[in-house]
Amino acid sequence: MIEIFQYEFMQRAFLAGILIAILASVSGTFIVLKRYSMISETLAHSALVGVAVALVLEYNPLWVAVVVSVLSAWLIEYLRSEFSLYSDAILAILLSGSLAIAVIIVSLGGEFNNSLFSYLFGSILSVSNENIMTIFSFGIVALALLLVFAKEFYFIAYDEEVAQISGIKVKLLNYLLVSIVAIIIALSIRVIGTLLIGALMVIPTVAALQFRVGFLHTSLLSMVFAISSVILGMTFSFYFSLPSGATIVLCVLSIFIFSLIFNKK
Amino acid sequence: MIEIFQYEFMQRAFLAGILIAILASVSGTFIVLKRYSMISETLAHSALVGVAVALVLEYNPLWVAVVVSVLSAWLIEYLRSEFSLYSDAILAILLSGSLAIAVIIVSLGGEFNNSLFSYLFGSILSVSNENIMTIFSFGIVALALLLVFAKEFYFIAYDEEVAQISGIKVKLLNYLLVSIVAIIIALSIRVIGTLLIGALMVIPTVAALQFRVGFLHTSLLSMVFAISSVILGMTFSFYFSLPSGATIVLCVLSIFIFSLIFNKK
Amino acid sequence: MPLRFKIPIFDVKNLNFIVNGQKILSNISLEIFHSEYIAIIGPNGGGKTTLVRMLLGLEKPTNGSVKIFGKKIKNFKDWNKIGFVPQRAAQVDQNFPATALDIVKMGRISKRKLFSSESEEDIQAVNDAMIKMDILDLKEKMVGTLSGGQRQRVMIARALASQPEILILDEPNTGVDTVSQNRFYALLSKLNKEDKITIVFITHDIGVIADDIGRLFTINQKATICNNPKEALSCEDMSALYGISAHLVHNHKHEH
Amino acid sequence: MPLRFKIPIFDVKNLNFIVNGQKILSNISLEIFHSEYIAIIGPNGGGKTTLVRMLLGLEKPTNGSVKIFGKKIKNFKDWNKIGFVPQRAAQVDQNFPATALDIVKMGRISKRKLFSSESEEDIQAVNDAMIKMDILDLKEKMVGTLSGGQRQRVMIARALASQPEILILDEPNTGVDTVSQNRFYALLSKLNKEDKITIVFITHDIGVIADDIGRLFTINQKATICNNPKEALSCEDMSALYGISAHLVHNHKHEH
Amino acid sequence: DKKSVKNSSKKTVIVSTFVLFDIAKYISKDTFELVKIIPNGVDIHTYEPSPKMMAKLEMSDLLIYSGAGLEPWLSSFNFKARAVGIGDFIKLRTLDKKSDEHSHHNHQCSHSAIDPHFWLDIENMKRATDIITYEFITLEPKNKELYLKNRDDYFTMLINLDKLYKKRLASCDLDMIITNHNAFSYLSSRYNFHVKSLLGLSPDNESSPKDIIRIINDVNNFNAPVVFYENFQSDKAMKSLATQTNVKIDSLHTLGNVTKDEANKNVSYNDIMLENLEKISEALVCH
Ligand SMILES: Nc1ncnc2c1ncn2[C@@H]1O[C@H](COP(=O)(O)OP(=O)(O)OP(=O)(O)O)[C@@H](O)[C@H]1O
Ligand SMILES: Nc1ncnc2c1ncn2[C@@H]1O[C@H](COP(=O)(O)OP(=O)(O)OP(=O)(O)O)[C@@H](O)[C@H]1O
Ligand SMILES: [Mg+2]
Ligand SMILES: [Mg+2]
Ligand SMILES: [Zn+2]
Repeated sequence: MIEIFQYEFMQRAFLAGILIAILASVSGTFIVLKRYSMISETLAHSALVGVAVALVLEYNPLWVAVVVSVLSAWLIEYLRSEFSLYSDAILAILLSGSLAIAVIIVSLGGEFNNSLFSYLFGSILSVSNENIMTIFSFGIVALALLLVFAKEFYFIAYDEEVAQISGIKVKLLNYLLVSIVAIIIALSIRVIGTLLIGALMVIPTVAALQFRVGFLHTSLLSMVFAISSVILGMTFSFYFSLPSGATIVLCVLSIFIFSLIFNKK
Repeated sequence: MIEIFQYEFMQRAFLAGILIAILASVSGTFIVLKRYSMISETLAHSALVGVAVALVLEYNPLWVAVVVSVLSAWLIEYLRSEFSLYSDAILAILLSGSLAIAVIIVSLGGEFNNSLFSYLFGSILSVSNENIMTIFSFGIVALALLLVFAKEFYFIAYDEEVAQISGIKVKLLNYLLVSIVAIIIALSIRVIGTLLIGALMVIPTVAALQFRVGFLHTSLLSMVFAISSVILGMTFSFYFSLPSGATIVLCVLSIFIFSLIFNKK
Repeated sequence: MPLRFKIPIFDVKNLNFIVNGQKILSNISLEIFHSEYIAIIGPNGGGKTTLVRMLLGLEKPTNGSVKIFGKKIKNFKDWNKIGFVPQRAAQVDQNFPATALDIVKMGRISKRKLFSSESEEDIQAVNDAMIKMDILDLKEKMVGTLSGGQRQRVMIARALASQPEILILDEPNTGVDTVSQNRFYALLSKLNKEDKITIVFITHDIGVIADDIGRLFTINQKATICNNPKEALSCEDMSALYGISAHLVHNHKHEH
Repeated sequence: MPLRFKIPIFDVKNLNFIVNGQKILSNISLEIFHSEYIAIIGPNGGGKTTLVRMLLGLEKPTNGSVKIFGKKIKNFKDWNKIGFVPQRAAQVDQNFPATALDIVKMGRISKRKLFSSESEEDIQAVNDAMIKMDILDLKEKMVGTLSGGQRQRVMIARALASQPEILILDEPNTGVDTVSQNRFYALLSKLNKEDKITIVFITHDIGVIADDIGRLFTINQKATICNNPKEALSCEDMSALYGISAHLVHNHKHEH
Repeated sequence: DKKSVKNSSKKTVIVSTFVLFDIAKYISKDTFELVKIIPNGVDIHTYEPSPKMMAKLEMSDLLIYSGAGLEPWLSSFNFKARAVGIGDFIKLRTLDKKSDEHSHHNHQCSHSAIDPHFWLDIENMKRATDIITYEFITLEPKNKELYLKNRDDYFTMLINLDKLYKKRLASCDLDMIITNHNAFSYLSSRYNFHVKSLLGLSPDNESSPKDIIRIINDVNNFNAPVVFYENFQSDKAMKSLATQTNVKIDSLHTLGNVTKDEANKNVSYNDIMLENLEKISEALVCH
């Protein structure tokens, strides 16, 4: 086997990277269309509130972070749908709010043995088998839900009111979508870091949108872009000794730039 | 004089806070309307690239950060106007891209004596007279430009093409606006932190929008909200020993929640 | 006469809608029955769109009740019996990744059972709808690049593809060219007469369809219901509605 | 005859527009002169909007040239002579903080000198425009809450407020109620006749204004220019344009 | 009553970090109102002060801080009283690339690679103790004797600590320890061992595959018994390394700050350094 696969941590990194690339790109299409592109930033900061709470109460930070992220995602969806605010503004507001609350909890609760912010930085190279199992078992469920309701999500992204009149359970599906995304993000940040999950959700989709093809092809393209960036990025980072996450992001960024130039009219 | 003003640092903090509240809320109205709500997050991360470059080349981090932020803002505007991408997606992409580049510079350029990220955290309590002078002298110019071209910015936010046909220099003004915003952000993050500047740009405006009044009143309301949050937040943080930045954010957040409830139909 | 003819499809009682102290709709009561063809007219801001949105539960009335098939809106489930083309249907985000075909296919989504894929029937219905609106050649075009009128036709085709029993159209053909408009009016008339589809049609172009429609609602805060549309279109009534002297039917210059 | 009458306001030569290998506009040449009233018609997707956008430099032609007042578009500076109502003008973000008055005032912004505030003249022009479009009572309403037709009227008022020499309207009155439409047609005719304003008007409602207009351009990929509109509106020409038998002028049912 | 009068007449001295607090407390005993800015259990890299703390700072008679970029929230503060940045008075180490550093001569340049953890070197500690003692004497000359005596005691402690380190680390099988970040260059250069670190000094560095392979190879080649992460930093990367290589994982104390538990137990600089010594000697397999 070639050198790159002779290390177990590299095998795990490839596996986890591809899993997350699939999950992120499939959910990312809807996220971008709903103007939720920054949701991973916001939910990452909400997760910090969860971590802070967990540290104060001495719970398991991961699961509290997942719960707080999902609650925050519901709040985002609630504000968007009930008050018809700009979705990007809601994300900005919740990001600031979460961070402020986290900072205040830290200042009141004191005592952490761990930098709160280190929670936001994962490394795809230190993924454990356990991590992969968690992502895999959740990922299958998430992917199944995303695919079964893909057409509905698509219709909703296109026009919520018409979708509702057509008998689609818009509210339920909206909450379902943000919940899935929140769980994907909360599970991923500790494993691969906010940077990577955010980039894999948004950039492949935006790159695919440049080709101006229908929905199905856009989704497929975006998945192809995400997976190839992971593979290319990991390979480059291996042979040129670069940080893996950042290298993957640069790869997906290059694909994006290429898509822009290629499709410039 | 009351206790809170007996300390010079509190006087400086109030002064700087109110200055930045005015600047942020006036520019924030256009930022929110152009769906650039997350621009402070993105530009803060672009500033990190500047800081990393400055540290490697041994330049002054502040000014390199300002330059890189402005360049990044131009890139955002270029991508939005030339490729008509979603503005929130562009911000997400540039945020990821900047962070990845910063991480790679750090990994290639060797060592930094402290967390690069500490650049993103300022404290309004340690503002120096020099900081205030910088903000003030730049702020006057920025404010003057924003007010002179307010109507034009407003028209452009409403409909770019029609504004252009009406003889408004849309391109020039768009670049001017993002440049002003980029400089405000780059100067502010080191002084008061990304958290605070981001919150003061977006939340007061969104709160003001809930009142559904015309442009002038929306701008005024948003300024009132921003300034009062600074004053309230500083006061609370003083008497309850809370971190000032986070407390100000919680205040402006409360005003936002109040606006939502008050205007719920 | 079967029983369903007795239960009105829409049953509106004493509907009021007040926003910021301003009365938008005032004490509206009306019933719409199966296989009726109803036109709604009224001046801009008269409340036509608001009324239709309330019929569909998209807006909550200040007071009064709306029933669909005898059920309260929140208990109504059979939404796929209803096809709706909203007034602002053609507002499409330029970047949205959808071809005209993708959009028309959306009309079938709610018909589809979970896990089942596209059936022959789906494909047939989509195709028929596209032929009816004459947009087969736009199939593969991205909606973002369509002209205003082309887009409007795609939206109507989406509603037709769902093969609804009730078709609710809020000025669907604004911006559609004259020839296509006439064809569309003929199509509506045919759907109503042959397929017994109930049609609720908001339009300003009442003159053209006066022969086809069964009843006419004029909405200007209050509702007036005319069972004989031609009669209602006399100048006297219209001037009351629009506030000035109006010639609705005979308002076009023409040569003979 | 003053010199300005000799230089065409718009001078289009051999304009072609090709997207993705598809010809949208093919070899269009035309001139528009001062104080003309020109109507542009054509089927949906014919290229009317595209042509107008090229006249205004919003879209770049694949080849061919457009001159305004004898200047290339990029050298043209006097934009505030032009009032434009785009086809999708009424697409307004629900949250945008603007009253109807705010929008109409936008028409004055480019007239204003740097640092100067609102003049008497500005206020007068805004008021006049609102009266003309009959929207004075909507002054303080947020555009997001206006009805479709009300909003369209606000957009037209914004263009009128700028007191342009040239008014370019891309289906501005779709969704405007019948009575207001007729009033609007009369207004256009008056602006053209009395104030010598040049008007370029894309519409599907050609029958109604046939008497007012000077020349008619029919655009369906290629352009046909008729100097005598009434003549052009015979069935033969139209059927060539729309591809089927068409009655443009006399297509409305009516009673006599 | 008498006590409270005496209390209020005490001058206030503010210190920023745990180590400075340890020195100042020992030297001054109870002669100053001594305040530590960074609360126990907070990561010094992400701390934000409250107005009350800044008020204390502004009203204080003396401020002693580390410098070298550890207190960004002080960076532009206008001090009224005297403020002493210890980092300005001692030779700070600069690091090259990540991984092995060593050989580097001690010059103080403005290069970005300054290692701020100067307190991990006993000589620097002596220097800091001297500076603090001198400042205290200037502030309260009447206690000069007391301060000098306390300083000598503290010196003795430091010297003993130094001897103990030298003795315990004299003969070891290995000459390197493996850590997450390289925060221990002061220790390693003084006691002649190497620090192989996954990442550089900066806590937000990200590793490349080669970094990991390098460390895995080091662990395997040298049979390292344990890998370290620093307290207050994420243990995730090292945990993953430890499972891959089947070695123990432990934390090393950078003394940037202490947790509340440690503070309650009144742990001192000496205690922590001794604990670190145990861990290091185990990692180096010393006899
Ligand atoms: N950027 C583009 N990419 C692809 N096709 C385009 C683009 N712009 C315009 N078209 C195509 O050009 C044709 C003409 O469009 P245009 O909007 O000019 O039509 P129109 O005459 O204004 O029609 P309508 O009466 O419906 O407004 C349409 O078929 C449209 O799909
Ligand atoms: N949410 C709201 N807030 C304030 N006013 C509203 C709101 N919704 C509707 N209105 C007002 O109600 C009136 C009726 O609007 P509606 O859209 O129903 O008119 P319409 O009859 O459909 O007109 P058009 O022919 O122009 O489409 C308008 O004056 C509008 O301003
Ligand atoms: Mg309407
Ligand atoms: Mg058009
Ligand atoms: Zn440190």
